[in-house]
Order: sequence, then structure tokens, then C-alpha cells
Amino acid sequence: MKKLFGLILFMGLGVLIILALNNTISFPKFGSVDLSDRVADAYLDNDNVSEVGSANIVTAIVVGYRGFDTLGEVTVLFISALGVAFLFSFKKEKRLDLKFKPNFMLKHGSKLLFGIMLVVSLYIITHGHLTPGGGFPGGAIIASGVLLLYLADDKFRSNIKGFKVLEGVAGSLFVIIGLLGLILATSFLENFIASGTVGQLLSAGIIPIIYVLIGLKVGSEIASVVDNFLTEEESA
Amino acid sequence: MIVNILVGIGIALFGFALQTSIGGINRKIVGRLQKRHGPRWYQEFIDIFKLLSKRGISHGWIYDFGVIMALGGIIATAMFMPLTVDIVAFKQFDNFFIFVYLLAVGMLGMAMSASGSGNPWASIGVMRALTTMLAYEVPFLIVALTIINVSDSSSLTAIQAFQQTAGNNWFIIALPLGGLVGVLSLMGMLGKKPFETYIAPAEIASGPMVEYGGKQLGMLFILHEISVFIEVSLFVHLFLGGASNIFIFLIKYFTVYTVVNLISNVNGRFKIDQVVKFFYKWPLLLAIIQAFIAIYLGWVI
Amino acid sequence: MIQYAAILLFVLGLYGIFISTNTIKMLVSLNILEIGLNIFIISIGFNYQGIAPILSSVSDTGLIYVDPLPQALVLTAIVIGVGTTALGLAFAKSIYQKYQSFDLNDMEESL
Amino acid sequence: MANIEYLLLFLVGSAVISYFLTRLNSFIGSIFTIFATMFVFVSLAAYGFNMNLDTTVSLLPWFSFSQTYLGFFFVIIIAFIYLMVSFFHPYFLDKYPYKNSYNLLFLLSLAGIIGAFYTDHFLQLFFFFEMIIWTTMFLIPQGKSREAAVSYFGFSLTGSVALLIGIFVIYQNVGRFDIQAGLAGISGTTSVFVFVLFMIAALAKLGTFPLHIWLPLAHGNAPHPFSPVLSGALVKLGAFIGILALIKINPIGPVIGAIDLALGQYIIAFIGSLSIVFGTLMAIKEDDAKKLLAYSSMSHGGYILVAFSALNGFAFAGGLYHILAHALASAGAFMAIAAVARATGTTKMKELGGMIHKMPITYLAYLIAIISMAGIPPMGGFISKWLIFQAVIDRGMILIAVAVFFGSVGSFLYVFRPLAALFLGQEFREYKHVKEAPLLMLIPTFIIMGLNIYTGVIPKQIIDFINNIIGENTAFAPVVATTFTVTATYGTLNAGLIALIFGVGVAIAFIIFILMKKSRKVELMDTYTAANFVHDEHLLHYSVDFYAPLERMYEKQSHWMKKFYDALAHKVKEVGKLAKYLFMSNNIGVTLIWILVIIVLLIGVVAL
Amino acid sequence: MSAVLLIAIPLLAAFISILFKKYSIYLLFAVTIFNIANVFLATEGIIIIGGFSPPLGISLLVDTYSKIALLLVNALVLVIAALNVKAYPKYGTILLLVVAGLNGLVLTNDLFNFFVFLEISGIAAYLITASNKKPITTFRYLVIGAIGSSLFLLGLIILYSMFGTLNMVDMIKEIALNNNYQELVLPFTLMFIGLGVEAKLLPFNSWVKGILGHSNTFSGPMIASVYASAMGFVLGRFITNLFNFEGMLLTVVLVILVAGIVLSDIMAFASKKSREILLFSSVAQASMIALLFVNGIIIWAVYLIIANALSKTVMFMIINKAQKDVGSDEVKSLQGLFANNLVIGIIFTIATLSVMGLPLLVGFTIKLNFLTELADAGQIWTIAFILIASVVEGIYFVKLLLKLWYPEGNLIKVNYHLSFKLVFAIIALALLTFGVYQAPLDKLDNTVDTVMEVVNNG
Repeated sequence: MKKLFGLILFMGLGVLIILALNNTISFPKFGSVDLSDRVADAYLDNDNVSEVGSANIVTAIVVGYRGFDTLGEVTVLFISALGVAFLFSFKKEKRLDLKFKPNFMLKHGSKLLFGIMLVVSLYIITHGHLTPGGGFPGGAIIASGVLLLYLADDKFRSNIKGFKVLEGVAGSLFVIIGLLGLILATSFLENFIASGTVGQLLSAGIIPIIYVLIGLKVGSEIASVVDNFLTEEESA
Repeated sequence: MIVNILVGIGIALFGFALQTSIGGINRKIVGRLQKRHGPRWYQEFIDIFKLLSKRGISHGWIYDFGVIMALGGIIATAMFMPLTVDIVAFKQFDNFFIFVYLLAVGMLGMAMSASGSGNPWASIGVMRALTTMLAYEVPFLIVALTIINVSDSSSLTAIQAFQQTAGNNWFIIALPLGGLVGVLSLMGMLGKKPFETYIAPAEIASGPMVEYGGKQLGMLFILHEISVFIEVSLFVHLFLGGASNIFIFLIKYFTVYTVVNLISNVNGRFKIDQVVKFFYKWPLLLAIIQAFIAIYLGWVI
Repeated sequence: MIQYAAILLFVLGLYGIFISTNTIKMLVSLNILEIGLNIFIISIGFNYQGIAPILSSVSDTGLIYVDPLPQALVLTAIVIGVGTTALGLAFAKSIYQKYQSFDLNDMEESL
Repeated sequence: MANIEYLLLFLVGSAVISYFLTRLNSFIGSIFTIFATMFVFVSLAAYGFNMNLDTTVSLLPWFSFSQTYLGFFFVIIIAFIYLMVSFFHPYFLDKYPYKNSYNLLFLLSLAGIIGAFYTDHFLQLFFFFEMIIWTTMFLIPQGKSREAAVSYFGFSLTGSVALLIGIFVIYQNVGRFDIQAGLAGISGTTSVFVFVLFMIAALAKLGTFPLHIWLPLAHGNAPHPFSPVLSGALVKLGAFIGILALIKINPIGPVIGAIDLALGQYIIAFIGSLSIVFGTLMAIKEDDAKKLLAYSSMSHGGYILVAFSALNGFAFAGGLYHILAHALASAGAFMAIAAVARATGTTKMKELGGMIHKMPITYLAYLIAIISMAGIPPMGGFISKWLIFQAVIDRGMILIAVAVFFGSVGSFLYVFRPLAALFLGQEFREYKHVKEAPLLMLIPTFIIMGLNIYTGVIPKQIIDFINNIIGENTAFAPVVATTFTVTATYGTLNAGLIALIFGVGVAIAFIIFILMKKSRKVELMDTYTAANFVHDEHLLHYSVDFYAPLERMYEKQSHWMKKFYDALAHKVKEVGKLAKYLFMSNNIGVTLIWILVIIVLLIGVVAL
Repeated sequence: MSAVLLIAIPLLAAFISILFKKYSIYLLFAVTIFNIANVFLATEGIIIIGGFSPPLGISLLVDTYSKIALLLVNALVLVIAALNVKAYPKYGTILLLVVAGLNGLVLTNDLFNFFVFLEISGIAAYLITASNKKPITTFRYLVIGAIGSSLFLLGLIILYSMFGTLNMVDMIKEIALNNNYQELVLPFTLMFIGLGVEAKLLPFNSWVKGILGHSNTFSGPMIASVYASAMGFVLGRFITNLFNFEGMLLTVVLVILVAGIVLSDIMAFASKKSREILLFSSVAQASMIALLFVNGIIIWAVYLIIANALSKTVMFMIINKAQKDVGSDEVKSLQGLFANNLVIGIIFTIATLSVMGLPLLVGFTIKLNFLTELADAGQIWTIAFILIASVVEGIYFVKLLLKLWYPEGNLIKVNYHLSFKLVFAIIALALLTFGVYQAPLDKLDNTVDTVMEVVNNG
């Protein structure tokens, strides 16, 4: 009874929001968005594009125009990983003994597959400013590779210390680049390297560098989160 | 100033003598009522002087000081009392409230010495006296309020003069309900039969006078006589239009005292809370109605 | 049309949290909510004639692009969703360690 | 040339010094407090009488002071009571848990009082008002009960909150916080609204009928030397606010034809009379002497309210005179009880008796205090009551008159009760060792005795000062008074003459007494007990349920008000629990529902 | 020394601190001290990030208003971390992120960036409350916090779709041009609820009872004063500049806030646990602050935030320390706490009296002034309700105080570290002196300019 009542109530809320959105004139109908009166128009303007130098405008926004957001967002991931580690900080950990025991083929096949996944993720990270994708998807692929290894081999423990160091270094480098921007150029996270020609690999100034750092950082953080979830207190 | 004081003392003495003799006469009347002769008319003088000559006991300095203060207070009240419109000790200072509150000083003195005597029954007697006072005082004051409001002055001589002027008649007629309440509260003040639990002779064991004897009791008798004189003459001035000369005053005084005495002889005796319940039921209601009629509607007969 | 579906998904997420007492179910409905929200964000920038905002070269002007900003925002929103869910699961796991059950109702001490 | 601001700073400074001195040794600390209060009182009296206290402000720029006769009248009374009570500190302070903070808070509250009556800015009035409240609130629990302090604070806070809302309503209408201009500036319905709010504040501080629960609790349980201050001085703050409301604002509501008095005034007079009757009845029933005196100051608060709401010159003068007379009388009575409590350790009438033999001077002080309290001639109480009676009769308010007369006669009953129970009657064995109060404590008792008599016999100087106040604040005609007489609508009262004649009467009675034979001294136990010999003096002491027949009549109804406020507090707790269930429940669904409700409400409303 | 360092340096320190776990707490002290110094040196006005002119990139806004907020937040974090350094050493990194998050919240001039920082500080708050060892309450806080921020994001996106820009200053100009308030109700409601959850306004704060009810000397003050004041400042900025409610929305918001004050005071009156009393009083203060902002009384709301933050830190720390030693925070079991530690007693009393708003203390001056401003705005009914709530507040605080001062039965042994006493004494003295000596309060009055001025003069 409560479920039905709740469902009706919340669906009513949804309908109400939809109705409210409908009769607000300045809210553009779905699909008929003209970019002219939006700030996005400036992003697509030719000389701006060439000034930032990144073909993929979304990456230009994510790391270029709104780089500060991304810094904040990376911190979010950093603090979640830190939090998860903080909650499960045991003296001695050991792998969670799952009921599923992997066989020989799976254990070694997965190592091969991990190599391929690593290459794909590196490609995606480095070509962030040209093709769709970038630091975050690349990082996610690294982490899923690590997850694959965990699942495939129930004794496998990734090098947590290494990931921590990588995470710290990548993060600090990201901020240091920002500070360099402040020192060399006028403002924090400003592009102080020539942005080159749009479409080339070595274009868009500091954006690819930052994206690589982000990729590494995201990969290591999610990997350490995976490790935390798959380990438990060593009942000595 | 000295002359006024002497006149005042004279009035007080006259009051004492008047009341004691009328008291004696009334004893004879009541005796006659009960088919006996009753004692000599000066019997009360004899009692008082006999007591004064006796050697009583004293329970400490407060026991004596209380009696002295009580008698002093009553004498002071009596000195203020006007006998007729022109025989009064202090011309325009005979304010109505002085009588009500100086009486209270007398009552306080007696209460102090009674409690000071150490006998619990004396304290119980004092409690009864005070409770009865609470009972009869309020309706009486309400009627007095009406009288003062109507006669536009609170000094007794002015109230007498108001009643004696041509147009208006005595307040007992002008304010009938007020008069009735006045009589009832007078009986309460005098401690006459229905409300006399606190000084009733039968209840001597628990009356305030239980520990007294000798000169203290004598002085308290004097006190009783003078306070009766004050209360009755107060009633006379307020309700019976006072007196233009001394004889009218004596006649009125005698009639009032004997009438009240006769009424009291046929009544039983209330318990203390019955007294309070009675006074706060009918007399207060009548007094309020009388005041309402007199002040708001202006119907003064 | 997708916009309405996104809002309904958002509201469904809210409904999910409202009725469930199991911590994991709550986190799942929280994710549904966030997915609905992300779809809504994307739908803001959509244009029927628009193409993806990747420029093949500097010269091609006159093409209509889809609004790139919501896509950038959704990127961040998704990652934030991941962060919160990860932490939520961590807390759910510590609750499980302490009370041996995921259901909020039968935690014995009333809070 | 005393400056008010320096006085305040001096007081705050001496408060802090007294804190440290009392830490060293409570005797020195208290002596210092005495000198501090004495200095303040003397400088106030010397310069204040003819209004040439310097009100320039240098150190505290945002305060502004102005002198008024009305303000000075209150300040001088309260400062005097503070001085008298400070003599008691050396003997009482050691027994209190936080004794060093006692002097500090005592002097701070005095500073608050001086500030409150000298300021002409509403917010500063509120500032000093609140300061007095919280400093005294911390003094009360040093006595016996915490609950008293909580109820005291609760009611005073309600009062001061009502005052603040009133101040803001005035500010909204008049635009300025100046007291005189503000009160004059409002009219019509706002003046009625402000009148009601100010009256709530006055009733709360005076402890009159509807808001009186804290009075017996606070006075009964406050530390012994603090009760006189509480009842003599702090209650008068309410009277000051009452004057502001009744005299200054004086809303023009519908007028009751017969007694041509505005309805607002009549309601306040009715409340005053209710509190007289209620106070008297509760006092007659009370067993603890201090609680009894607390109920008496409640009924005297009622008198003050009736006086100020009768709106005629004599009533206003009577009210002010009554404030003075009651302050002295209740301070004297409370100090006597404090002296007895110090010697015997209890104020319950059951456990006391026969103190007169060991503490005659305290007895005398108490006697004179209760004579004035009961309004019996030679003392000040009689003149103020007489003036109030004149006004009540002149206006012809019958119901109020019933209550006023009942109060005056009833006060005679309940003031006599502690006299009989504490001082007179049998002398208890356990109090044999009791000695009279030390000399330092007797000085204030003598002074107050003298003042009680002085206010009763020579009204001239007081009436003249009151005429200044009347002239300053109201349009009534000043009261005509020569050295001994006071004239009102219905005749003149020669207070001096009454005292003289009373003296003559006593002299005559004394002569009669001396002439007769000396009576034999008999000790108290040897009394006429109709042959059943009682050897234990406790049994011979009649003090419990003194007015039994009277008390039986209203036994049941006497707890109504207390039950009402307990129920109120309970209701609020219920609402609290409901709110906690509604808003703070453990499952998140409730919060979601609230979010949903608010969104639907807002969008739905806007869309429609 | 641009203001962006206030965010960048703590982040850098946080990333570095996970490498050397041990020194994280000292790194925190260094960073907070640097921040406080930097606040004084930072240049006012709009600071661009990433080199792009405002509507494109993200920009920060620094004015006196945000400077006060930064100062308060950083100083409080420094004090609380210093006092808890022995009890909770491991929280260095998290505190660094808290500092970064809150500074970001206060400084940012971009709506989406605000959402990101809201999320950072939210997650950091979940971790701080994890120290209460009560995972259920933290879980509940996480879920409600996540819902709140998603609502905020939804409102934000609707605003973007309507006006096309995310920069707050531009957004205000666009809204001014559009001036059709009818449309703005939906986004503003969603954003108000989102902020309301975090700022503990009444209908949305069911998580507060769990979190602060079981708080300890570290998480209690952090949530009750640091987060409360940061959210107070942020809520103020949104209400005064972006929302400026009108019409039906204004009345409903006013009703919510006033009901919030009155009901939370009544709830405090009905609760027996000392921490519950304190948390309901801080909920009441939060609604009061929001009410002041809605009525446009900015300067006194700022002072109220500061005073409330200071006194709540002191009160929560004292009560939590006592609770830890005594084991239960029932008022009965804490009876007579101050009997043998007098200094702490006096400090606690001064703090409580300041919260209640009694004379000689800063609370009183603030209360009187904002009531005068309310009277100017003609809100007599709001004043009446606030004052009635303050009566109820006065009674339950006095009951608490008197119970704590006067022992019944056995004396409880609670000792406070000297550093506790020293820091609290300074705070109490500040409350006392500013109560009596009001000149500096008025001086600051005219220097606080809102985003509006910045918007007008570019």
C-alpha cells in the first residue's frame, strides 16, 4: 500500500516538473536548442578553437576552459578513494576468499588481455584532445583491467603502495602545472605552451599533458578502491 | 491642641461611662426578658474596678505591653469620635477610615498579648476573632463606600450634617439595604449572639481572654466597653443621621444598643466558617446591590 | 521525449530511496537518480541537426553542433556519482561488518 | 558632581573587585560591597534629589542618560534597599556554593537598575532590563531550589520579550527609540497593542495574578539576604513599566460609562484586584514565612496596579507612596525573617516559636514592618492605602473596592500569622542558645524601622516629591499636603495627629497599668489548660494551619494556576516530541516527503 | 598572491600528504596559517582561472564578505585540528580537503564549480562524521546529502538551459534582463532545497540529529561550527544575489524558516540529552541566519554566523569532552559538571548567554540590531515569532546551565586539557568584549558589499 501511494506521489512530482518546464518560455524545447544565445557558441567560434588548439571541443572545455572543475572533480575521486581506504584500514589485509575459484586458463589469459587493455587506454588518454574520450575513460579502462586481474586470480594483490605514490604524484603534478600557469602566464591553469595546429597530436598546449596525468590518477584511484573492496582483515 | 486632646479624653471617658451604664441597664432588660431582675445597673462598673484592684499574673513583657497598646489604641479611637455635629475633638480630622484602622491596632495589641501568653487556646481565640473580623468588615466597608460616595465626604461630622440637612433623610432609610447590612456587621463587630464565637463567655476556655486576670482583664473589659461605644456611635452617625444635640445622641445610642442586644438574645451561635460563609453570601451581595443602585442609578430615597 | 524520460527516471530514483530500507537498494536507486539526471543534462544540449562537437579541421564552418558544455558537465557529474557511490558502498560494508545485515530497520539500537 | 556613567563603571569595577576580594575572604568582600553600595547611594541621594546628576557620556558613547523624577524615585528606593541588605552579606555568604560570584552579581544587578531608570532610550532600557534578569537569575539558585530560578527566568523572559515586541511596534510607528517621544507618538489600535504588551511585561515583573507562579518560588527559595532585594526592589521594575503603560500610553479604548474609565484601565484594575484576593488567600494558607511574605508582595503588587489604573491624582500619588511603603515594609519583614533564619536555620513556621524572648529587636522590626504592610495608622502603609481608597471610592468601582477592602483586612490576618507563629507563643528548648542578630545586622533594621514610622507620620516631603513626579508625567492636580496632613477628595488625614493621639492613649493605658498592683511573673509553660498538664512546649505552640476554618473553604481551588502552567509546559514538550517524530525521524523517506511537499507546494502554487 | 592559491595550495598539500602519512597534520597547520595570511594579502575583485575572459572560463570572486568567511573557516579549522591533534591525528589529509572545499565554496563565482566544491566538502564531511563510529547515521547523511546535491544540480542545469551561462555574475544580469520571476521558481526551489539540506534548515535536516547527536570533540565542532558557518555564508550569497525571493516563493520560504526556528527551539525544549539541545539550537540559529539573509540584513547575519560559530565550537567541545569521560550525555548524568572545573563553567555560561542573546555579550548586540533592521523592514510578526522562540530557548538553556552548575549527589570527574581552557578563554573574552565594546562592529558595517556591487562595477 505504501509503495503504491509513494509511486503515485513521486510520479505526480515528475509530471509536475515536466509541466512546469513546459510552460517556461525561456526553457528551450528538446532538440530545438540554438547555440547562439549560449556561452557554448564562443567555444565553437573558430579563432577560439585555434587559440586553444584542441579538436575535441568537449576536451577543450573539460581541461581548458573549465580546468578548475576537473581539478575539483579529480579531488572528489581522490577523497572517495582516500575515504574507502580510511574506512578499511586494517593492519594486515588478505584477499577476500570468494567461493568462485578461477582455473588456470582464466588466470593466465587475463594477464595477456590486461596488456591489450593497457595499450587501448593509453591510446585513448593520449588522443583525448583529438578523438572523443580522454583521461577519465582511459583511467576507467586501466582500472577495469586491474579489476579483471583481481577477478581472474584470487591470490592476486596489486601493488597498492605504487598506486598510492602514482596517485599522489599525478595529482601534485596537475596542481604544479596549474601553478606554473600562474607563474609563467597570468592565471592559474593557463596554457603556457604553444597550442600548435588543431588536429595534430602535439597540439592544444598543456591539455594532453593534464589529461594523461588525470588518466593515471583516475586509474590508480579506482584500482585502489577495487583492492580495498576485495580485501578483508587478516584474522590472525 | 491641648484643649482638643482634653476634649478627646473627655469624650473617651464619657463613652466609657455611657456604655458601661447602658450595658448594665441592658443586663436588667435581658434579665427581665428571662423573668428575673438582673443585676444593678452599675454592676459592670463594679466588675471592672474589682478586677483592677486584684493582683493578676503576667507572662512576660509582651503580654503586658500588648494589653497597654490595645487599650491605648481604643482610647485613641474613642478620642476621635464625634458625639454630635459640633461636639468633636478634632474638627475636620474625624475621618471614617481612622476608626476602622485604629480599631485594628487595638485588635493587634490584644492578639499579640494573647499569643504572647503561651496558651494555644488564646491563639485559637485570636484566630477566630480575626476571621470574624475579616467576615463582617468587608460588607461594612462597601456600605461605607456608598455612604461616603453619596455624602461626598468621609468625615463623620460631614456625614451627619449631610443626613440632617433638610432634603435628605437618614441613611438607614435612604439606603435601606445598606442599613440592614450595617446592622448585621454591627452585631458582628460587637460580637453579639450569632457571631460571638470569639468572645463568647461559654467559650472562655478558648477565647482570647483565657490567660487574663487581675488588672489585665480589667483593662480588657474597659477596652471592650469603649470599643462597643465606638462601634455603636459609628453606626448612629452613619445610619441614623448622628445628633444635633447630646440628648438625641443618647436616645439613639440607647435604642440601637438595646435593639441589637435583644436580637442577639434570641439567636444561637455560628461556627467560624459559617460566619464567614454567611457574611460573604447575603450581606456582601446586598451591599454591592445597594452600592450599585446608589452610585450608578442614583436612587437614594 | 527523452527529457521527460530522464525526469521520470530521476523521480523513480527518488521513489526508490523512499521505499527501500536496504542500504544497497538505496545506493542503487541513488544511481538511478544520478543517471536520470545525467541524461537530462545531456538532453539540454541536444539539437536534431547538431553533430558531435569534434572539428575535423579549422576550416569547416557553418555546421550546427550539439552544445558541448553539458557534455563536459556530465563528465564531471558521472565521476562525482562514482565517488559518492564508492563511499556509500564502503559505509554499507562497514555497516554490514557491524550489524551483519544491510537492512536499516533491523539495526537493533534505535538512532 | 556625580556622573551616572562613572557610577555605572564604578559599580561594574567594584563588582569585579568584590569578586576577587570574596575569593580571599568573604567577610572583607562583603564589607567592600557595603561601602560600594553606600558610596553609590550617597552620591545618588546627594545629587539626584534636585536632579543635577551629570548625564554626559564620555566613555560609553552609545549610552544616553536623562534624569526624570519618576526614574529617580525608583532608583533611590531600590538603591536604599540594596544598601540595607548589603549589611547582611558578611553573615550569610559563607553558606552559599558560589559565594564569590554572589557579590559580583549583586553589584552588577544594582548597576543594571541604575542604568534602567536613568536611560531615555528604549533599547538601553531593555539592555539593562535583561542584565538585571540574568544577573539575579544566577543569584536565586544559590538558595534552596533550582526550579525557582528556572521559573523566575521563564516568566521574566516572557515579560521582557513582550516589552521588546512592544518597543519594536513603537519603533515601527514612531521611527525613534526615545522613550518619551515613543510613548507619546503612538495612537489608535497600535497604542492598544503596545499597551497590552507592556502590561504583560509589567504583570510578569510585578508577579501579579496571571503570571505569579514564580513569585513564591523565587522569594521562598532565594538566599535569605537576597529575598528582601527581590521583593522590595526588583518587583518595582514591573511597577515602572506599569506606569509607562497605564499613565503614559493610556490607550483611548471604549469608556465604561458609570466610572468613566477606559476599558483597558478597568481590565488592569480587575487583574490587580484578582491578584490582591488570590495573594491574600494564598498567603493565609502558606506555611513557610518567606513564601507567605512573597504572596503578600503579590497582593501589594495588585494594590499598585489598582492605584495606577484608577487614573486620578490621588490614586497615582497613592500608588507611588505605596511603592515606597511596601518596599520598606517588605524589606524590613524579610530582613527580620532572614535574621531568624540565620539563627535557627529554618523559615518554616512549624519548626519555630517564641523568638521574641531571644531576639526582641528583630521582633520589634518585624512588628513595625507588618503594621505598615497591613496599612495600620501610625505607619506609611496606612497613608498610601487611604489615598488608594479615596480614588476607588471617588470612581465608585464597587467590585474593585470589594477586593481592595478584602485585601487590606486580609493582610491583617496573614501578617499576624508569622508574628504569632515565629515570635510569640511557647519558647522552644532547641532555640535556647539563640542570640540576638549581631550589631551590623541591627543597623539596617533600626534605619528601616525609623523610616517606616517617618513615612507614616510626616508625609510632607514624600508627597512634595511625588507632586514633582505628577507634574512631570501626568496632567493630574498635585496632592495638597502640609507637614502632617494629606488632603484628598473626601477629607484630610492628619497622620501626625493620629500618631500623637495614639501615644496619648497608650500613655493613659500605661498610667492605668502602673497604678494597679504589680502582677506576679509566671513563666510561659504555666498556663490554664483545663487540668490536662502538657509538659512539651511544642504541643502548646499553635502555629500549623493557623486559619484552619478559612483554609478549608478554598483548599481545592488553590492549585489551579500552578496546574495550568505545568500543563502548558507539558503541552510544549508534547509538540516538541511530535516535531521530532515528524522532522527528525530515522528513515530518509520522511525527509523525501518533505522535499516533495515543498516542491509541489511551490511549483503548484506558482503554476496555478 | 592571487586568491586561487587558497584552493590550490591545500589541494597540493593534500595530494602530497598521502605520501607522507605522518606529517599530514603539521602540513595542515602550515597550510591553514598560510591561508589566513593569504586572505589578508589577496586582491579583491574577480580572478580568472585558465586565462579565459569570464563568461567562458571559471572565475573566483573575492570581496570583504568572502574574506570574512575564509578567515573564519580557516581559523576555526586550525583551532579545532590543533585541539584534537592527540585524539584524532589521522585526519590531516581530510582536513586539508575540507579547507580546499570550503574555500572553493566561498570563493567560486561559477555555479557548476560551486556544485563540485559542494560535493568535495560534502564527502569530506561524511568522512569526518565517520569518526563518530556510527556508520548508519553517516550513511543516512550521505544519502540525503547526495539527493540534496543532485537537486541542486538539476536546478543549476535548468538555469543554464534558460540563460545559457554558468557564471554567477552573468546569470544575475541575464535574470535581470528576463525579469519573469514565474519561470525562476522551479530552479530556485530546487537549488534552495539542495542548499537547505547542507545548511541544516528544518524540513531537510533529519540527518543532523544522528550526526551531531553522537558527535565527538572533533566531528561536533567541525560540523556544527565550521560547516554551519561556511554554508551560512554561501546560503547568504545565493539568497541575497541570485535568488532574491519575491511573491509566493518569499512567503513560503519565510514560513519554512520561521517554523524552523520555532519548532527546533520547541524540540530542544523537549529533549533530555545535552548534545540534542545544542544541535537543535544550532538548527534554530541556521534558520535564523537564513531568515536574516532573506530579509536582506547581511551585516548582522554575518556577525550572527561568527558569534554562533565561536560559541557552538566552545559548547560542543566542552559537552563532547564531558560525554566522553562520563559516558552518557543525558543532562542528569552530567549534573554538577562545573562544580569542580570552574573556568570551563564560566566559559560555557558566557557562550550560552551569548547564544541566548543576553546583555553584556555580543549575542545581545547582534540580536537587538537585527531586530531593529527587521522592524525597519516592517516584519513585526517575524520579530514576534523569533522572540517567542527565544523565550523557549532561554528556558531550556537556563535549565541546562543550572543543572550543570549545581551537583546532585556524586561529583563527576571530568578534566579539561590546559589548551582547551586557553583557547576557549580567548573565545569567551572575545564574546564578552565585543558585547560591551561595540564600535568595531559598526565600523565593518559599510565595507561589506555584495556581488551586486561587483556586478555593477564589473
